[in-house]
Amino acid sequence: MVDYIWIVIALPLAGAVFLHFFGSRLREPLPGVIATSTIGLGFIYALIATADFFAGTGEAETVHLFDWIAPLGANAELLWDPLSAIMTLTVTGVGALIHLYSIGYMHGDARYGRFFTYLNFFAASMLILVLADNFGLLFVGWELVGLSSYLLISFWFHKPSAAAAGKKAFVVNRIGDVGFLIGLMLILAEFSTLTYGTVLEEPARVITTGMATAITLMLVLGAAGKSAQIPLYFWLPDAMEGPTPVSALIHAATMVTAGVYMVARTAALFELASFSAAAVATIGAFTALFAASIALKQRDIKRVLAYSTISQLGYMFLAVGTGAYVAGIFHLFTHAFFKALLFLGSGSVIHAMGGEQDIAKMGGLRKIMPVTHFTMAVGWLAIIGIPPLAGFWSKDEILAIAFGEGGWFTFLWVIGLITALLTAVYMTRWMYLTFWGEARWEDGVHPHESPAVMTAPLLALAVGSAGLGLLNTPWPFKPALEHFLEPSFEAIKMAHIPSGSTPWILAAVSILTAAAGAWFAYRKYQGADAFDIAPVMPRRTGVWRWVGNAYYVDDIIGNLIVLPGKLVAAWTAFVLDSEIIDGSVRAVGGGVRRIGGWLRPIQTGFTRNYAAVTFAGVVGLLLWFVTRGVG
Amino acid sequence: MEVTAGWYLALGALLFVIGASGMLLRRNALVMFMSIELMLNAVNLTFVAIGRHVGDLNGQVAVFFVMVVAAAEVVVGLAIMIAVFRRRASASVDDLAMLKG
Amino acid sequence: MTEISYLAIGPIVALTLGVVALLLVEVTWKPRTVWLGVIAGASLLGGFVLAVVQWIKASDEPDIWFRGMLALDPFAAFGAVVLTVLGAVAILVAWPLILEQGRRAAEFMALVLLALTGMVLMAAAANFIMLFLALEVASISLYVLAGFNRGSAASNEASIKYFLLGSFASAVFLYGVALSYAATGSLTLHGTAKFLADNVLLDSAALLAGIGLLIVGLAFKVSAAPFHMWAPDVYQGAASGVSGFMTAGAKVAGFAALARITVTSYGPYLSDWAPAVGVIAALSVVVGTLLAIAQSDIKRMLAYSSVAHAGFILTGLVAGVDGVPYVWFYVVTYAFQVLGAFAVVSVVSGPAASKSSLTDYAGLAQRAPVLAGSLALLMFSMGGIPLTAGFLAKLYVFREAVDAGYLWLVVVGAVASVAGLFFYLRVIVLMYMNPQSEEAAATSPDIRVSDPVRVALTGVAVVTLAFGIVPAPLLDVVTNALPF
Amino acid sequence: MDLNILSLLIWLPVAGAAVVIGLPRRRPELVVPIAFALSVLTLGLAGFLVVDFDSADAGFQFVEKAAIWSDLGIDYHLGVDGISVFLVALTAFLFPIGIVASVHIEHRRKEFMATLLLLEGALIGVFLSLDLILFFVFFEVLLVPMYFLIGLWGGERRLEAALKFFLYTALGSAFLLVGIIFLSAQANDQFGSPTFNYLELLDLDISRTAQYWLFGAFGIAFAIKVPLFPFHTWLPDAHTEAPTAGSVVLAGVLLKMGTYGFLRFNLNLFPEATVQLAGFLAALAVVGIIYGAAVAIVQPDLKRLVAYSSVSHLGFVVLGIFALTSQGLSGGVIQMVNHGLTTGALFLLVGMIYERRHTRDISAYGGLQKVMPWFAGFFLFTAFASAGLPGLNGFVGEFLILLGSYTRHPALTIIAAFGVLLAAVYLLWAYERVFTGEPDKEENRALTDIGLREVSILVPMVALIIALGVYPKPVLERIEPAVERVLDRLEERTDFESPLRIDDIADEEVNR
Repeated sequence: MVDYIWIVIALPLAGAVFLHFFGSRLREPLPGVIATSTIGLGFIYALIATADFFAGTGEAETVHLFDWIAPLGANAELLWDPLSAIMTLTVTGVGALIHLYSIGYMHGDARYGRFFTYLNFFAASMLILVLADNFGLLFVGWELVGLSSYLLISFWFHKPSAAAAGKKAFVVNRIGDVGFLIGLMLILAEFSTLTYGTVLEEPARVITTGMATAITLMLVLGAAGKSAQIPLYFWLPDAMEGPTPVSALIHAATMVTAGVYMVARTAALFELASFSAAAVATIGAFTALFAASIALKQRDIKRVLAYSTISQLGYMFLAVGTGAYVAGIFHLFTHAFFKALLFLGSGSVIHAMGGEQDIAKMGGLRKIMPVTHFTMAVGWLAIIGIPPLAGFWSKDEILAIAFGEGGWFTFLWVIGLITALLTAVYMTRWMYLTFWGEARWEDGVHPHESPAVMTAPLLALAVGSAGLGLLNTPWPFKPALEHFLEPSFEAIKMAHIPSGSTPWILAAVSILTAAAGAWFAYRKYQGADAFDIAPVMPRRTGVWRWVGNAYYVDDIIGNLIVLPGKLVAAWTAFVLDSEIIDGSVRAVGGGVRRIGGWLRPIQTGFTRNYAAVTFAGVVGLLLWFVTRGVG
Repeated sequence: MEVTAGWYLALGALLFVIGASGMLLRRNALVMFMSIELMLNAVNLTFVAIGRHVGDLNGQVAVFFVMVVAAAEVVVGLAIMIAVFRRRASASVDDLAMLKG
Repeated sequence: MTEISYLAIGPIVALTLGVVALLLVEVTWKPRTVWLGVIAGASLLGGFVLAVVQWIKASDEPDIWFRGMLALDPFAAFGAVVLTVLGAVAILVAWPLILEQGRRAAEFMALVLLALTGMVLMAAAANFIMLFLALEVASISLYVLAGFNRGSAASNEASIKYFLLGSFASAVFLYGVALSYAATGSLTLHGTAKFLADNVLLDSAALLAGIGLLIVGLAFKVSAAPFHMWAPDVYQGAASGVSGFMTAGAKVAGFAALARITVTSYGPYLSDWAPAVGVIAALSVVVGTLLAIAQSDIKRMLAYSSVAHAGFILTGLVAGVDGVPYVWFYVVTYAFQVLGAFAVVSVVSGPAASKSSLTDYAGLAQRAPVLAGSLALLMFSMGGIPLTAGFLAKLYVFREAVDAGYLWLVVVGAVASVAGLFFYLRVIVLMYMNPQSEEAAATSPDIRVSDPVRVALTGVAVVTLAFGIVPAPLLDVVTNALPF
Repeated sequence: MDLNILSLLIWLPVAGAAVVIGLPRRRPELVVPIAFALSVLTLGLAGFLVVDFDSADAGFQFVEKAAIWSDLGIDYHLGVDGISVFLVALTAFLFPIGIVASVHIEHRRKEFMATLLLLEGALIGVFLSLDLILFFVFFEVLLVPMYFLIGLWGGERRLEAALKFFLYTALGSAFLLVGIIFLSAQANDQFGSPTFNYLELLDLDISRTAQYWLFGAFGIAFAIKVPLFPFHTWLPDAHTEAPTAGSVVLAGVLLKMGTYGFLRFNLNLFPEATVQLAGFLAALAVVGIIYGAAVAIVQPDLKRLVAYSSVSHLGFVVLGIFALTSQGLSGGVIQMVNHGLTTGALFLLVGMIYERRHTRDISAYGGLQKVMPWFAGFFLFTAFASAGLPGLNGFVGEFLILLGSYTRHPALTIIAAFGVLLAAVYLLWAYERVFTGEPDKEENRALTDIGLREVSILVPMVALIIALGVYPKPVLERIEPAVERVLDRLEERTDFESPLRIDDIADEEVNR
């Protein structure tokens, strides 16, 4: 089974290739069906292959496919261990549901087939990423998901904003990739190979703490790019220009978690570099808070979720940075479900509202879209952390471990808790403005419940969001996930939930916090009237103005980095290059001609001048010879 | 004071330089040509002096060849000058500067 | 050893007979011009055959005849071979011009043959006075040829400038002979060499001054800077039909003489004269190139380029006797190229014209593809592009100069040759890439290439390409064509 | 080997040029098929060469040797090793494509095709020559067809561009020639006979000072050809003004003569100077990487943009070469091939759009993806290949180069890594401006998508781009022995020790 694990990648890849050539000729649901079934089959295959791990008898295996860049130790080799297995299951599982959903969502799009080509291609790329057995192949997947992300964000390329958002996503990701690349350079320089087996097995025998810190910080930069963390988070909100299933699959459930996965995968290095680990945790915590605060005042139904995703990814960073790898992966896993659910739900809403995305112009959809509303409510409770839904377990585990670590991490725990409060506020606001209260629709909008092909995945995801938290609870089962993942983190000293009563107290505190936030937001927006959207508008004063405009980060980047960069480039091109460098070249050429021109007047045409020059030559030559002869 | 070969050589050199100076300073083509003749004769003087000094007849014989050549040059030179200055009032070479640059 | 060798003077006699025959036949029978051409051709053929016989018979020993006057060595024989062929090509090239001369055709060809006689003698002379005579025979004939187009003011001006400055240079050369004679007491080349080999001069000032003046005299003939001032004016003023011959012949004969005297007589003083030759070479290359770039008339451009080429050839001479074969290689191939280039000029601008503006060549590739193709090939060769004789020639002289320790000179030469490409390419750009404007195409006359010129051009092109790819035949010959 | 395959590779196209020129004027329809057939035949030979090439042999194979200009020790001496074999293959691959891309040329078609074939022969000759003068001859003589290609069939400012190209590169070659002559003079001193034989010259003992000078003389020629910053300004002009096939060949193969020259001659002949100057060259390369990319970002002209991207990409190649590590060198070699494919394809694409709209101005376009989806797809694909997307060929080279260079030039390589970022910026920004949005200009709305002929020349390139990206092993394993040999030589001749040697790594693995 494991020997042929490449089939999991090959299935969606084959789907992508097939659909690339024939997708446009097939009638409508067919491309979607093909794409969904390739990834669905992949899920089933992965599930079977994981069976040994479930049973606790499996061992990590590597599968050598073929030599790729052998001199770097970067070959087409796959690693099948619990960590990659759970990632594969998440990607294929959630992916399959989102594929299914897209069959309905993309209905009627002119490039229906192409959309599934890209979606399948994304799935294949993401699977390469998670199944890679060396940093080279990891980087391949890393970049290919970036490519798919680019293609899917700017899927509606005729919208300039979509095209620009796609480019922004790719370029910002590339900034992180440069860091990643530098990290890889360091790894190769130290270990002479990129294979996990060599690098991650007791790295301390090869490298110092300093080097480990350098390597990991560079990797963190890459991870921050992909997982939209400070300072490279700002591409993700714009990425919402893509079709909603894309936002759900790539920009919530899977691709953006690649950074978390990478940190977890390289845990051995982070273990050596406590500074980097703390940096990851700190970045995560601050990003969580920062993004949550922005989400408070967003009006776009998907942008709220985008910032929410950034915020939740921050939690995952906090987790892996704290050393709570299982908790991080756990949150990644649950988040994939409830965030995909929320996105797909908002897609359902957008679909219903005829493309409207402004939550200020929604409201009252509860009755019209009961299924959507119900599933959204599940997602809402999951994300704000109400037990026993999934989000509570995973988030709380992270917070509890951070608290337990003490010191600086206690401070991060405080931030995490504040973020939880804000999460409750903005998600409740989101729910309220979308589904509850009075309808504030614009004229001509006739919402309706979405077709079954869309609501079925919603229900499936809702089930997951509600129940999957139990996978890693202390009761009624043993912490199954931790047990499951153990082989992947065998050599790693992991942080654990503090023992005794502390976890219970902490859980109570966070439940109370969430409830308080939800209650506050509910009260605040209860008064929001039909057609009066004033209360839901971001207030244009003081700090809210900053928050409402996402702290003007895009403007700051535009004016402080992009614009000066363009100016420098323009100066280089049109002054330095064409005037100074090429100018010198032309000056040399022109100079030679000019000297020729200057010399011409010497040739006066007067015979006597010619004789004089000749005579001067004679004298010069005589001087040379006579001085040599005498001397 | 005895007139040694050195004096003849010096005189030859002086005459040669005078001829060359004439070439550089005079603008009449005929005079310039006469300057060249002077240079050739300066060389002749040198030849004779050296031939005499080293006791070699060749130096003296050379003079005859040079004189013949000079005569041939005169013939051709005058013909060219006549061709050139036939339609001109002056024989100044400075008027001939059409080709330059 | 007997003093008389008919073989030693064979080519000269053949050429001289041609001169006499031409003049006599012209005044007695007044035949059609083509018969005069046949006579000239026969004379050249005779000279050529005898020169080949000389080559075959010439031994590796010094073989001097007529009481030290003439050498019968491979060097002289090769010079005669090259010059007779060159003369034949020159007459082919000038044939349209000759036809225009009517009654003066015989006179014209006689002057060409006479000039050749002098040139052949220059390569063979073993005595300084003989060399001087040869130089004067060649020069005086060329003075007349330069002014042959009596109706043209430019031709007149060229003639008188050439005459005055040439005579001046001859006088300087002669004074050099006198000084050398003063120092060594010998007027023969071998006598000089023997004296210098047997005696150590306490004060070599007179000798070196003599060498310097000799070099000046010959540098003038080959138009090396700074003794080149006459060349552009003369080559431009003279009819295009003869400019090529003047350039080519003067270069071959001048370098033959220069190589012979420097190597045969003054070989031991290599370290004294070679640096001076190097400076002249560098100056020629630089000045010729820079001024050629600034020209808008192709004849002047070719004249300045010939100054640059004189510099390149001199670059080979700094290596002394080792460089002589490559000086030969360069000068021979260059002579044919420049002859061919002027042939094209004479077709495009008319054989008697003095001016040949570069703009006349715009779109030549369409009007006359053969001419344009030949000229392009010649330009590439002169520019030193590989697979042409010009490249190998440069390679050889550069290599010799580097071996002799003149790296700086080679660097100057290499860079200048790139700058030189600028003006060679400009001709090609005009011919191929600047289509002629409509009205210019309407007004410009059709270009007809007469058969003799076509034959000559083909020959030149073949030589340029053949020796650029397979230089071995020529190299085998020139490596044996050393002066003794 | 009875068949002189290397000679055939050189002379078949040259003979083909003669055949094409000799075709009767009244049968113009024969020109393209015959030229194409000949170039395909050459490609077949090259393919045979690659297959028949023994990847275990680090030395030169298929060697042919005959004295031609024997008086100076100049031989007709050909051979191929793992470094040159793929450059030959690349050359043979690009020419049929260039020919098909040029079928629309009416003006002097015969001459055009003959010029292309001549160029092909000369280019292959450059990569196969084992005699320095022979190398120089091919190196220099191919300026002529290229010059005509630009000057006769180029764009508006073609004359200026052609002249600049010719003179600039000829200036470099002048130094090269002096260097070669000087080298042979040294050989004459040491061996007693003149030689230009590369293999013999390897045994030469050259003083350190002389090595510096020679490195400089060779280096200037190659730096101009590459082109290395700051000698690059001829390139945008030449590329922009050349006809499509010219640009493809220029970018695809001609520039590689520079990098190939560095690798073949500078590294092997002047080891001490190489070790000392590697940092300097690498610095220039890195400046070129960033600089070329920065300038490309703001180019308003699509072809110039691609041209400057070449400056940037070739910087990577040079960086890899002067990393003096096995990975860097392998990456450099494979990146030469990659750049030939991707940039060649980009120039083809720009040519296709230029044929339709007769402008290369980016601002004249917009929204083309809607009217020309196939074209847009090919363009985007190639752009990503050029930007070094993993899975495509460009990545393999860049990855090897960056990772291989770090150990020797850490700071420089880190800076160079930002070139990867900038590549994404200029390519995607250009794509955004040309292809996305609505086609709001009237002229653009009527454009037709690319046809069968155009697709059929792009498909082989795309196939190779993917193949080399996914499975570069056949290439890498042939390059590696040759590259190892270069490093062996460097280590043997100097006290330099290359980090990251494959053998060392293997030993380490065994020891563990």
